[in-house]
Amino acid sequence: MVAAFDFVPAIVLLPFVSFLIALFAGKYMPKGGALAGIAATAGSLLLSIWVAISLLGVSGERIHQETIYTWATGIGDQPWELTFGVLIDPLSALMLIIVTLIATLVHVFSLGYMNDEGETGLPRYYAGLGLFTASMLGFVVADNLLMAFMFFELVGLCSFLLIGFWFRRDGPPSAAKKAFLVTRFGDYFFLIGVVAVFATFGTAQFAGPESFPVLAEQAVAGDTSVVNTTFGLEPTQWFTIVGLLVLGGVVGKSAQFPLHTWLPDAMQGPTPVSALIHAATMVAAGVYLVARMYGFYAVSPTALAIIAFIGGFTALFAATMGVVKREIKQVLAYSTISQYGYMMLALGAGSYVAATFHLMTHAFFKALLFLGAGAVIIAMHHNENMWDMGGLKDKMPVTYATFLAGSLALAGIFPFSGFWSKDEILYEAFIYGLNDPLLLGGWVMGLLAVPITAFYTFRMVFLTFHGEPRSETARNPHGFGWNVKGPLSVLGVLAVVAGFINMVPVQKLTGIELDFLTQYLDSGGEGLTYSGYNALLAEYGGYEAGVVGTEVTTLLIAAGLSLGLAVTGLLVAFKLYNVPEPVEHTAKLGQVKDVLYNNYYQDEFQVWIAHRTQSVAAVADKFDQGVIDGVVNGVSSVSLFGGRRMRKLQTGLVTNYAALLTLGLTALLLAFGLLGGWFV
Amino acid sequence: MVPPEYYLLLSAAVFCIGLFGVLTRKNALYFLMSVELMLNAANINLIAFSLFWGNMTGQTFALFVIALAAAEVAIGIGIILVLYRNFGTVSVTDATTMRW
Amino acid sequence: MIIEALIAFTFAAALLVFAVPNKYAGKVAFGLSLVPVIGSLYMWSLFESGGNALTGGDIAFETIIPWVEIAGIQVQWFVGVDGISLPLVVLTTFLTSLAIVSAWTPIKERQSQFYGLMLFMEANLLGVFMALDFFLWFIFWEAVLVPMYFLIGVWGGPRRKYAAIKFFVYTNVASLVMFIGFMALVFGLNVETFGLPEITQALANDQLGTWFGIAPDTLKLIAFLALFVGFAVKVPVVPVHTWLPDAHVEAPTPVSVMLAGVLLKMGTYALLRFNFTMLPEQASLLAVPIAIIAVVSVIYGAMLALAQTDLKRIVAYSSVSSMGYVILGLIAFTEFGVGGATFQMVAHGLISGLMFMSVGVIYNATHTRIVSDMSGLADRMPVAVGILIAGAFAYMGLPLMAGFAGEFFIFAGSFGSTFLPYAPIFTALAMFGIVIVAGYLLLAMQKTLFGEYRLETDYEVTAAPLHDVAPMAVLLLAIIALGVAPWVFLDMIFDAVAPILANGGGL
Amino acid sequence: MDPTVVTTAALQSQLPEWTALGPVIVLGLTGLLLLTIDAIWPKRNANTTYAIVSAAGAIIALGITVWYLVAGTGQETHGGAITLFSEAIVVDGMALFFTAIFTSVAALVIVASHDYLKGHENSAEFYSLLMFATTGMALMAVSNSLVTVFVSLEMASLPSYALVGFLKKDRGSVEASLKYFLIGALSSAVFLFGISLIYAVTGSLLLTEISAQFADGGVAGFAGVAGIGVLMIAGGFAYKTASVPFHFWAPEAYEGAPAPVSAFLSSASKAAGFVVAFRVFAEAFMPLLEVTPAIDWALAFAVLAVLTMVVGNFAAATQENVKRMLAYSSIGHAGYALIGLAALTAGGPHNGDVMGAAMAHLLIYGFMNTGAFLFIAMVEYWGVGRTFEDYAGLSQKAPLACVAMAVFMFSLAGLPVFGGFFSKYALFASAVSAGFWWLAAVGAVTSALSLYYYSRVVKAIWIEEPNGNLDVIESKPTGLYAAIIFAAVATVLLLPGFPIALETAEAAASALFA
Repeated sequence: MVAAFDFVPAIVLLPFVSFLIALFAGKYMPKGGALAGIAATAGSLLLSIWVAISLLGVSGERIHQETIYTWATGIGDQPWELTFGVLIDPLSALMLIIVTLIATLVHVFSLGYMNDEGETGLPRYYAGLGLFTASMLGFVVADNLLMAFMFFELVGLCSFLLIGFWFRRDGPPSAAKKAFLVTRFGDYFFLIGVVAVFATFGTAQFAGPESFPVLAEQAVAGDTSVVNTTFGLEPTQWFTIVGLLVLGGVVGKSAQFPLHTWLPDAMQGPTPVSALIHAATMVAAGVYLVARMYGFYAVSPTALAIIAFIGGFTALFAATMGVVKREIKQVLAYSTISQYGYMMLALGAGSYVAATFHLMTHAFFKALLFLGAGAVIIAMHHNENMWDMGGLKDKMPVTYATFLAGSLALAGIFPFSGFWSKDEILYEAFIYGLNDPLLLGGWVMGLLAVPITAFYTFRMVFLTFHGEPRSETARNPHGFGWNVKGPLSVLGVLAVVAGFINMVPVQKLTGIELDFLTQYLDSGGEGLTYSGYNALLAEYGGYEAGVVGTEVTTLLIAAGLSLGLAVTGLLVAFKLYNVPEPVEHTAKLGQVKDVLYNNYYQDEFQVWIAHRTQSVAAVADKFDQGVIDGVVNGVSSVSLFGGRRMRKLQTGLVTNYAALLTLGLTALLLAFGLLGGWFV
Repeated sequence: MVPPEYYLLLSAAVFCIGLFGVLTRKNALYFLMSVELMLNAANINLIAFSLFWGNMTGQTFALFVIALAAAEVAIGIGIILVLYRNFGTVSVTDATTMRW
Repeated sequence: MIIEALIAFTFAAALLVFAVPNKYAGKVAFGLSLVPVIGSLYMWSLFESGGNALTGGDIAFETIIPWVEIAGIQVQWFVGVDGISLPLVVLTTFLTSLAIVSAWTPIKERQSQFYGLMLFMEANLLGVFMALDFFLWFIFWEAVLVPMYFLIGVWGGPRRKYAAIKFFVYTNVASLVMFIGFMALVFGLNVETFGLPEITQALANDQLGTWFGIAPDTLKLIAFLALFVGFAVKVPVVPVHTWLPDAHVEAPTPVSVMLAGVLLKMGTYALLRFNFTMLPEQASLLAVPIAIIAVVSVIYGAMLALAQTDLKRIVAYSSVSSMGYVILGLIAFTEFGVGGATFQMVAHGLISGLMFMSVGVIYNATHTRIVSDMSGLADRMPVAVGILIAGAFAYMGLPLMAGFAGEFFIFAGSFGSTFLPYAPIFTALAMFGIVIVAGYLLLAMQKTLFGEYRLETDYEVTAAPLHDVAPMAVLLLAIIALGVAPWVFLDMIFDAVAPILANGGGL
Repeated sequence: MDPTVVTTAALQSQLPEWTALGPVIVLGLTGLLLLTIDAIWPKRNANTTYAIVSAAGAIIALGITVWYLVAGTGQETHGGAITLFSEAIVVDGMALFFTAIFTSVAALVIVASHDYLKGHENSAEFYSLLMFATTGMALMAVSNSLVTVFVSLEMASLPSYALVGFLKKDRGSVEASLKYFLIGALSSAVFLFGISLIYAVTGSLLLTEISAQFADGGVAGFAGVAGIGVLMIAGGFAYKTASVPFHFWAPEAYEGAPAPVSAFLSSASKAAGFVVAFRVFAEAFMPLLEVTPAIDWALAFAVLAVLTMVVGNFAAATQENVKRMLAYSSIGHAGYALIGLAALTAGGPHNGDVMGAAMAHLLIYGFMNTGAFLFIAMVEYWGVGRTFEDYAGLSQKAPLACVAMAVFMFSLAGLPVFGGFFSKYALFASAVSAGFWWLAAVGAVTSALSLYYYSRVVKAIWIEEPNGNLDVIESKPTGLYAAIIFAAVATVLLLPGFPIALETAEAAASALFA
């Protein structure tokens, strides 16, 4: 029988093959290799769906783990095995579908965005997309931390290549460099974490009886013989440190504070790439990683609390910056940062399902919004300034409708998909936060971000589509074909309906089983299930759900609060910007405006650090040339000086020679005679 | 019989006189003569101790030395001659084209 | 006999190339250099790993012929390979061939002498990696310097004379220090030959006696320090690195390739063979200072690279940085640390070779290496620039390329080291190098390769010729192959490294 | 044993004892023959004839010497040293070893001089002086009495003075000759006075008797006289070997003399000084190291060795004139060879090793240093100039000779690639085993410095661009070329062939201490 799991490597390899085809044969192919990419990603999508369904099968495996390739093996009694393998469980299967789906749609959209716009260098573009997809898929199926890290880095490389696609301009290469460098800074900590995991556990497997989360649990439970902690730390303390180190990579890739600065700059890349980065690949990788090794974090509550706090803070912090942006993609960029903050909050709050859920819904509506923005940009002849737009809804109805669906989802308006997932996050954060102040802080910040999100989202919608056209191009927008509308429609539908797969509040209220996603995620193998994580959290993390009144009232309070705030934000935006001639209201913010425009001076701060580093480097260079090399040259100078002195002995006067000769002999005679006692 | 120490003192004195000449005289010929003195100081020793030890080795050697001294002077004079032709002087301190 | 055949053939090839007319020298030299490549691959195919040559393991292709007895100690022709030296032998032959091809464009005069010296150097390098008698090894070790001196001095840049003399005298003085240190050890040991296995095993059996009133432990310490200083110059590590940037900047491209690719590895190879195999206790005693040197080399070297404006200087200083990792791996004294360090020698050899070739190709086209003189080169030479970017990422430690494998093994090995106190701290500090390396390489790439095309020349810059790009592509393939399948070397390296670790008193 | 060796050994053992002096006799007769030819056929341009005759003489002498060495004449294996003329002459391994050095150097210098002397008057005198000087040196090697030592030393010196001043219209040559002669005369007076004092103390001039006298009666009561005598004799040797502070003549003499003569003096004459010093001190004065109060001449040589290594190498480092640099370098090398005396100890087990290493070094030094000076001779022949700048880019005109020069320079510096490294190493290593690690240390440090100035020459000829003065080079002198190449080949081959040289030398030296 042909099992779906046999084809898991093919899911990764198909886009990789399309990368090779586009790179080496792209210029000889129609559409610059796009068709190969579409075929490959679509093929991967089909395989992914097959794999995901196989997991549901009654008799089939619930989890599939297989070592495919041994990269390096140690020696000795318990050698380290550095391997590549696949781990398919509901989480990764879900992620595979998300990634391949978005990738396929992005490929199709690119036909409209890149090919039809007459871009050059298309083989390079499609090669980049293929490799990007392949790397992300490799990361998703990784069955150990090292493999995950390796594909994580490859994702970083691809983002560099694609963000810097328009390398002949000044902006994109700079943004690409920044993206790679900032995430590299996070990956530095991640790599320490990987190394520490190996040093501590001797393995980096995610799943199985010998996996490091299992060993960590055993160590925390008291069996410290299975791990080597460092500096004589208690296992819990050490695991917290390791967890935070790995978190460094997550913070970098998922653009969490303070390493979020690369993401807005990354808008310099082509818009379909932004969609891919934000919805399915690079940024999602960070959150996915935490979910993937959730069993490990579950035993270190301190790390979780920090994750939650960072997430909540980022959600609020990024949302405030999104309020004042002029470019449509900038707004979306900050919204991405903010939304991933929610996911981190969810993970920190112990609600693994909520995070995954939001990851999924966000993937759909954010891809939709970016592709929609891309369509607007095509229409606007690559002018991204919202103040030059206005009134586009009549000229491009499909775009408007889908964009609106996505916006409603983003703002968390009932019953769009974003509402369900965001609401679940806030609810979980709330109930667990009742017993944990740090978590509660995260919840408060997450809640505060809700109206702001709704506000900036609809500010964007109104400015772009409503009112009167504010420029010539907005009056006569550029047209586009099916390859743009198609993906928008698919995603538009998903943005509306995706939330229905996990209507936990409805279930709680009505008792009907509507938590399909929760059940699916709970169906994985041992140690990788939702309920398993909850047990760990309860046992080692002291996570205990609190209630206000009854469970139902708690639920209603939480949901009502978030929905109410979202609607408030929406209404404010409606009031201010849904007018024929909207004006900027930023002046009302006073001093705060400048701070927000300048992103809290975070970029300046990082540039300052970069410049200081360069100054230090310059000083080091001076030191090296002057002092260290100076000593080297000094030694030779001193020797040569000695040589010149020595030469002067030879005066050229033969009588001097005779005298020196006599003197030398006399000195020798006297020294030896007196010391040797010859004359006694 | 004269004690051997006296011969040693005499020869040492002659040697030192020769050495003094070598160190102070600039004229090449004086230099040569001074060296002759030093050689003869050695001869004094050789002959005196030949007597002291009662063998002929020293005396024979002294004859060899006298012959060699003559040969040395011969070649020395030759060199001083070409020195005079090239530098127009027989002073040993004038030829200093090479130094350091 | 295959080793003798390999070395003798390479010497003969060098002589032959000296006699070939300049016009054909490059091609002939390349053709001849393929024979050692095939020979080394043949050796690899026959090789069966069996422990470390020095600690009593099997020695493949072994030959011992007595030569001369000096001061009671026998000098021999004693050659052989084990899992540590074979990868380096393959690296040497492989890189020499590619370096010869990369010389076709830049070397325009006295070609036959140039290629002859390259092959002469190759022969001696092979000798360095395969000699197992200290004296023989030392002769090859020093003989490498002579062709290098000429290659830098004759075909180098404007300050080539200063650079050549500095390189030559500096490294020779270092060799002398090392030589004296080792001799002190040998004389104290009362061994009968200079065979490295015999010396190693005698040391392991505590045969060292008091020598000139110096107690054995003190003597070992002195020897360790002298050896370390001697090899540190060659590696080079901070603060004895200053000859390297000068030498690299002045050397022509193929010579830089050899210098960074193979010559620096002599230092780390020797550190492994001598300091860490023979004197593990002293290494343990000095672990912290050595680790500090390693970390400082990594960070300081990277900072210096950041401050440079000359592309070649950037790559040169980054070698200092990369070699710091190797030292860290060695001092970690774990299987992955030492094995990874050995692997990194090969990996860095390939990657730095690729980087120098890329910079050379750019220089061929632009006649400048100053970062601020150019921008947007990707527009004019897409293939060469593409490979350069790939090489730069390999240098930054991109996974599935050789550099990552080497660095990861080192980090993984050193983090949990019990041999080195505070190992996690040192490892974490050294690892910061991967951020700085990304910083300066990306910055340099952004300025030179991207943006609007700008270069003041009176001619049109066009894509690089095939024979410039081909060796780069081959190197890139090798880097990726090693990154994907590091086990091809790692298994034999581990096999040879394990006895060393066992020798370290079970540490 | 090799059958041919057996037969030649058998043949040699049937010869009468006086034939042991064969090399000396052949050399002396060749000199006389040259004078005779010149007297009978006083042709102005018979340069080639004289060169062939004298080269033949030197090579025959070399051949005989090597034959004797191989056959074992005067060596342990064949009945020990052969003594002649009431023990005033002794032929043993050491004598033959050094005679081989002298005759090889002489042969090389003669072949090279053929080109150098083209167009010179009085070439017969040149060759005969050279042959007589070589004869004197060969005699020094076999001297076993202070009388023969002094006479042969003078016999080697007097022709040398004339050879240095051979270019009698050249101010440099004349000045060099004058300085060489004056210092030489002074030194020989000091030397002779020392001999007379030893005679005063022991009543004998035969080395073996002096040794016996000291061993029996010690020096109690006349240590002062004996000590002064020993140090003065040491001074005489120091002059001959150009050791500090008796070296002052050397830079000028080597610089001013015709380059082939410089080659001859700095290689052969220096070696001659060493052979006689080795024999006198090892045979006659060994007991003085043990008597009370001690006359520690080994320490005195150690002081001289250190001074010589330091002064020679440091002064060489900053020279502008290549020939003068080489002159100083040859002083430095005298310092290394002095270790062969300085590291001797009374009854020390390593004495043979130490002295043997010094002998091996002098052999290799003979080739590499002669070759280097002959390269200078070739440059002088071309008239290119004398400074490092003048040498710039020579390799473009004469690549093969420049390869040879690079070999000489690196070998002199002690780079392991060539013979010079092994001999230096053997010297230092044996000094260390004899307990004199500090001598080896000074040697090692100064030889590190020497690399700097030797590589300057290589840099000049190979790396620098020619600055336009090389157009004067028209021809390639065959004889000079051949001599240089031969010396280079010998230098290279003495790396693999070093065991032969070292073992022979150590056997010869050990025989002295037996």
